[in-house]
Amino acid sequence: MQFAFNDEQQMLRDSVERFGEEQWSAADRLKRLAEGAEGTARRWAQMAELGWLMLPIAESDGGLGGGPVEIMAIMEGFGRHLMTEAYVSHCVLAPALMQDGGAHCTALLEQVGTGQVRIAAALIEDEGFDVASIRAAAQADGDRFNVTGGKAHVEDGADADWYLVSARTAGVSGEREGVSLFLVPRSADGLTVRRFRSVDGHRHCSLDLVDVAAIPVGAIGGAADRIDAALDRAIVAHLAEAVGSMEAAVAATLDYVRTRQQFGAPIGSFQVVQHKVVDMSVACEEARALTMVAASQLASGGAASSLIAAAKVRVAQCGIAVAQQAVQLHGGVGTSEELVVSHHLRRQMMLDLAHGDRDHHKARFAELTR
Amino acid sequence: MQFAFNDEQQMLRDSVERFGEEQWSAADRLKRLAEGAEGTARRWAQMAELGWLMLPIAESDGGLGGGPVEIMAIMEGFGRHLMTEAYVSHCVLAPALMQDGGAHCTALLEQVGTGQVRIAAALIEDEGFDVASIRAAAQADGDRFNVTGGKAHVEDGADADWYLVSARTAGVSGEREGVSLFLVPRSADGLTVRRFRSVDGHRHCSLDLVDVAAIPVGAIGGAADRIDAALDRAIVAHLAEAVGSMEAAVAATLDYVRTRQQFGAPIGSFQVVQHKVVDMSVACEEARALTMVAASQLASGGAASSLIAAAKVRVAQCGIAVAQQAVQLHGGVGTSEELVVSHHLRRQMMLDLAHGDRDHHKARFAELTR
Amino acid sequence: MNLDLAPEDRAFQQEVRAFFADSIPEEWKTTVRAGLRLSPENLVAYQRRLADRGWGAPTWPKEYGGTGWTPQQLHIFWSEASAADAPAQFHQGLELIGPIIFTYGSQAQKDFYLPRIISGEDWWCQGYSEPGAGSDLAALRTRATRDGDDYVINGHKMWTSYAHVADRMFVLARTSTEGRRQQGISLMLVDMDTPGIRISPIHTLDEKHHTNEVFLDDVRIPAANLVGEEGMGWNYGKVLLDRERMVAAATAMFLPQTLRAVREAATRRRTTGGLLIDKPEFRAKLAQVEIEALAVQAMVLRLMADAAAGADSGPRGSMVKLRWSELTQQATALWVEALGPKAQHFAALDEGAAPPQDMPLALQGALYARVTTIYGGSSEIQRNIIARRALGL
Amino acid sequence: MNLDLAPEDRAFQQEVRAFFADSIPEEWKTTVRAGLRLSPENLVAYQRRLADRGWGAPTWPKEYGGTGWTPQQLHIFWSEASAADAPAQFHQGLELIGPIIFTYGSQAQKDFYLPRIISGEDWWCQGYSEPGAGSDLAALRTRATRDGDDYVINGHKMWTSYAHVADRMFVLARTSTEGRRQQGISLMLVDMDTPGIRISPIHTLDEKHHTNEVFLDDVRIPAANLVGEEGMGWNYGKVLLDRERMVAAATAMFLPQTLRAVREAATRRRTTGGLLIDKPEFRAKLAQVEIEALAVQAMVLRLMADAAAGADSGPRGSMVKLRWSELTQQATALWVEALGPKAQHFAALDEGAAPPQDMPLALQGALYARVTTIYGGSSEIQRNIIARRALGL
Repeated sequence: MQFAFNDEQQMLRDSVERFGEEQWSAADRLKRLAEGAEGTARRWAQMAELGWLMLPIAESDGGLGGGPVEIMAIMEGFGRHLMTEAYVSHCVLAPALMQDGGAHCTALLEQVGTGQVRIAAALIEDEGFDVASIRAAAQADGDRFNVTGGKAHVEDGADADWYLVSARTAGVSGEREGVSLFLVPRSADGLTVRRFRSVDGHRHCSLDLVDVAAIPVGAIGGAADRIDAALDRAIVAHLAEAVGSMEAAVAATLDYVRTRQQFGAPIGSFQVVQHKVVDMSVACEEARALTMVAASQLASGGAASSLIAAAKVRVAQCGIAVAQQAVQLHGGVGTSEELVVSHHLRRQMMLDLAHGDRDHHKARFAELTR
Repeated sequence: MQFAFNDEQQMLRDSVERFGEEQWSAADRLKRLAEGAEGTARRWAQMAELGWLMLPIAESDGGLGGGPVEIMAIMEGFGRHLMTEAYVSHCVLAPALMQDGGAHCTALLEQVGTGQVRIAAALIEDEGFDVASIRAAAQADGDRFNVTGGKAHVEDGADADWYLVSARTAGVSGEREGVSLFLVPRSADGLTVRRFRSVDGHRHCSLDLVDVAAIPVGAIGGAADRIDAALDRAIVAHLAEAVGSMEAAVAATLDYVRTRQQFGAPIGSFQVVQHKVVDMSVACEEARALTMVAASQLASGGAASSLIAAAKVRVAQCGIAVAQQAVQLHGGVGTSEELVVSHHLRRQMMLDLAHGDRDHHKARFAELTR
Repeated sequence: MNLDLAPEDRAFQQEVRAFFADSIPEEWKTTVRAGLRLSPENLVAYQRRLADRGWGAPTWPKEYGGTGWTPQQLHIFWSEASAADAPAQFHQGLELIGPIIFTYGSQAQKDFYLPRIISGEDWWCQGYSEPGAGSDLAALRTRATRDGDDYVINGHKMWTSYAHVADRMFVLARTSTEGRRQQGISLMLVDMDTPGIRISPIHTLDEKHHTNEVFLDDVRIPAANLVGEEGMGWNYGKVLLDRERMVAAATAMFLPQTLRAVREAATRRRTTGGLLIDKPEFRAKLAQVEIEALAVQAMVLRLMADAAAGADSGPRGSMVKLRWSELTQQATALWVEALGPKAQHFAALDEGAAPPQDMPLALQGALYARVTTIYGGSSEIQRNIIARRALGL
Repeated sequence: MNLDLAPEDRAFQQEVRAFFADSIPEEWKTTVRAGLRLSPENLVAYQRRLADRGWGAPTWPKEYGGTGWTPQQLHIFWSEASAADAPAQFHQGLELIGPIIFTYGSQAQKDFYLPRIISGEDWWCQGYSEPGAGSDLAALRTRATRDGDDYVINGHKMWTSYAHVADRMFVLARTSTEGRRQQGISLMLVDMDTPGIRISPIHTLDEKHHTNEVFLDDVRIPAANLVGEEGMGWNYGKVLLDRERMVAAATAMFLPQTLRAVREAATRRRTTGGLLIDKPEFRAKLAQVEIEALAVQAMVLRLMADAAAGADSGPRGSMVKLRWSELTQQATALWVEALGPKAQHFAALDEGAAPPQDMPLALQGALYARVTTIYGGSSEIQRNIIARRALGL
């Protein structure tokens, strides 16, 4: 029973930490955000050089086969420094969805690992977060498929080169049978991409597909389990990001309450402030312990989906509460763009929404533990 | 717009206050509780002499026609002094259910007003708090009725002389149509009374009825609205009791934190303790304001049931939170029988359950505001 | 205890309802419901409209151009405004400096400034807070030095809301460094076009420009712009304490606007098992916030009844502030939740695209709501005040 | 990071599971799930059973008759105990005085007392708290005066759990009034049948007799019953700080027992729309507590891993105490809620009648749970400790 990172994981962690300090210092944050897609592209190339991009890709797909714990070591740093690069979407979720998906997938994943190609998962429609609640339809035409439908939200999809689109080859919305997965290039005929940014600096999109030629990934009709399993991996990576962000928000708050004077004393000398910081650090500990257990069990193949759903719920609750309290204890200045705490809050709010919010996963937990 | 009691209401309030101080001083509480039914009977006779028992009975039924605000003036005192006499059940709920119910009702209500007879409402079955969720069946036999079924809980029913039993003359559980109301004497053939006490010193019962001859009250089949309206009156009276109890618990806590020393200072000098007491007093203010609005609107006939449901939910939440915090701030001694705070906690917990708990009324509020 | 409306109040209610029936353009409503301020132009237009009707200053006495309404009438007015999705009036002139001027100002100040506040001609901003002196105003450092018939002001103000659109600013400045820290502070009226004023926006998490830093560098104003006596500025602020309960009350009365927006969003939102509004878990959450909002409305009613009876409301203004600010945070968070995955689409990246219906206002409202437990005395400060004043702890 | 069990641990797990498979009588289970203690007779029977198996002192080193288990093994043992609805062992001898005796006691004390704790022969109670000295032990007033080969103790102890069934009590008493308030306090072992001891029950809100006042009136004990050195008693208590995290961990691991009881009660409870367990609002509430309980289990796992690695766990013991005590309150409250209107039937008033199935234990558990955020360092004190030690505030 061992909670510490091993040496290799620690090295990864340190490497991300250095990168974060150099590239995403709190002082430069607004400049980084203003750079938009260009800055991302530059840093993405650097990440490729560091080997991070191919780390989560399975060895059978030409990657390094890094597991949830290695990804955790990376994502904590993303969280601490609020790095907006879409590592989870492109390097964790897409490769997990495409794992052992055939020659076409392997070829694409090689380009993912080198940073030449970014792939985003288009799974969500108007009805919400459940993977089976989709109506987009894929019509077989010989061994080709044409997909028609709408995807309401594609996480980190604004600058993707390919989309992994879930669509029905059978059944109706709500049924797990008949969900299939397809690859669609951004340039495909019949595909409309509407791009949006969120309050945390991430860049998403929605899709409209009209008879878009699509390449199937994995077995036709049986993708629901594959998608859920891949989402579990993405979710655990996001949990690690949330934990890193929470811990950074607590550290910033501790610094602030130790130095900020009010009524002639540092505000950290007021018992009410102290207890609020205590509750923040208890929340961090809850989130960290749950995330570690989830990552570790996922790594050894023994993680129940209910555990991951539980961790998703609780880490989101803790993360949002911690970030809200960090802003509150900073007072007015906590709401300013200049200080990093409000950025942590916005990221925590958006992390909650990514791949299903608290309520969705709470209901899922209740269902899975029925 | 006037929140204060008028002179007559203030006199009532003062009268109950004196009674409470004499009969239910905190120091004598355990002795009073140990007296059980005998003590209750003695105090009940005193209350009759004071005219309280006939106050809520409609003038058309020979009573004084006191309204929700007068009852509030009384019940706050019951709450402050944690008087266990079942005033709400016998003097508010039963008369409201029986109002204009015919000569038999008027005759019985006269005895209720003089304290000779106590009547309890047997409305609740295994399926919970909804007035229409009943299966007990009343069979017409000429113009007589025989009732068969079970009542899971009769509030303050242990020592009642008569029961007001809801039973179906038509329809199935869940339907409002077909619910009727009957009077059954305690001595009726076929009636089994199982008596229980609750943790707050109240004495309840459950009923089993097998072919019990019963006297109809009000229109056959249409009692659901009558019951809901009567319950609204009982609930508002209980809210006033809860408010009185909360305020007493806060006052006791304030006294305690001002005097109790720890680490060389009164614990009320610690900011965390101060803020907790503040939150208790905010909760009192919420509960008081809501209860006053509910009572006042009920008095002028304009209270929406949704408002009363809302007040029931919120007052219960506030009341339980206040009493729990009162115990917590008293520390170990707060959990002892000797101090009154834990009695407030138990009463608040039981008041929540009386006539439907928080969740029941929250769902009801959602339904009524749909 | 009697909360029924008197017949004359019922008539007044009808009058107000009729006014609001066609006074609020549809395009304002989502902003209003999000608890966000309308654009300055729209707010001024609204103020003019009220002023034309004679209702420009609902809380002021008649002699200064106010309505002279009773608390009961104010409650009716705000209820109807809330129900009509009308915005709150901009309070810095009406509730902050206006009352100080009509209580402590010179006749000339009254004659000049008060009508311009009511008409919407002047937009005021508040120069109180400074870096290091937010809740703790006694730590104020801005200095005003008498120089002949003028004062010369130097200093640095923070969190000056709407300084960028304001015509005038009321400033607390130190005119003496002797005595206790609260003494030697004076209140002055400053035209925003006076040379030496520089405004720098403070960007906030909601991406809406509403507040600023203001640098005062040898800003020279006539000595006649001093309000009341020199060195007494700290005391004049106290007249506002009593008004703050009214501001808290009025603000709390607008909570139902946000809850209506949540209901509408949840009624639009399709989910796997049907509409979100029909899901028992969501209904329970919405009911909880609605119920707490009802409790706050009841608290407001009691506060207004106190005011009507001339009774001391004790700490109940602070309690209302505490509770509505928490609830506005919960309500806007629930609104964002009701939007679902689309709440991640804050702004379109391309021409021609547009974010979904309620966005970004719902999210902006949720982010802005975080400041409501900080400004005007943070929740921690409010609890300190209640502990001290009401509980004697 | 690796939380998988090693093969030898898997074998141990099987062994423990087999032991518990038939060790827990059905009639104990509802009491256990309510977080309430079994009757002393039953607890002693359970302790004997464990002792017979060689598992009487799971947390003690082998040399004192303990199991010498690793933290990993302890975690397995408690997990299995929890899953089997086994009770927690009575901790006053095993976790409080036992470790002090084997750390600071004389050889004679070790030889005599330790085996009797393990076998269940001796039941210990703790004489620390006094009126006015609960969390603040330095305010202690009980005096012990040396008289020849004896000490004579006079004082008044409060909250002495199970003094009414205990054979022995460990007492903190002042042997000197010089120096700082923490100094001059000594730790003594007292037989409960010594003349001069009077026990008076403290009745508590849960109507279960578990705690007492103990009056010591010229209680004469041999000087050999002093533990360690005179005046050092305050320091010996500190050895327990480290063990407290283990007590917190073990207690937290029993939370799932209560949650199972809630599930069962909700599965039995019929409501208008079907079984309570199927109602989405209830499921959401139960899921919330279950999810938080999972988080606490993860915190416990990390605490045990710290212990295994010999790492400093910082304030994590306090954090676990904070969280499980809150959760046990929530879980028992939910249990009461699941009982519905029948939760008002605490006790039958007549012969032959009986309250419903889970009653009164569920309600008693809910009431008893209120004290879990008070005893062993209240939640407020825990937060003070974390603020000071871990956050340096």
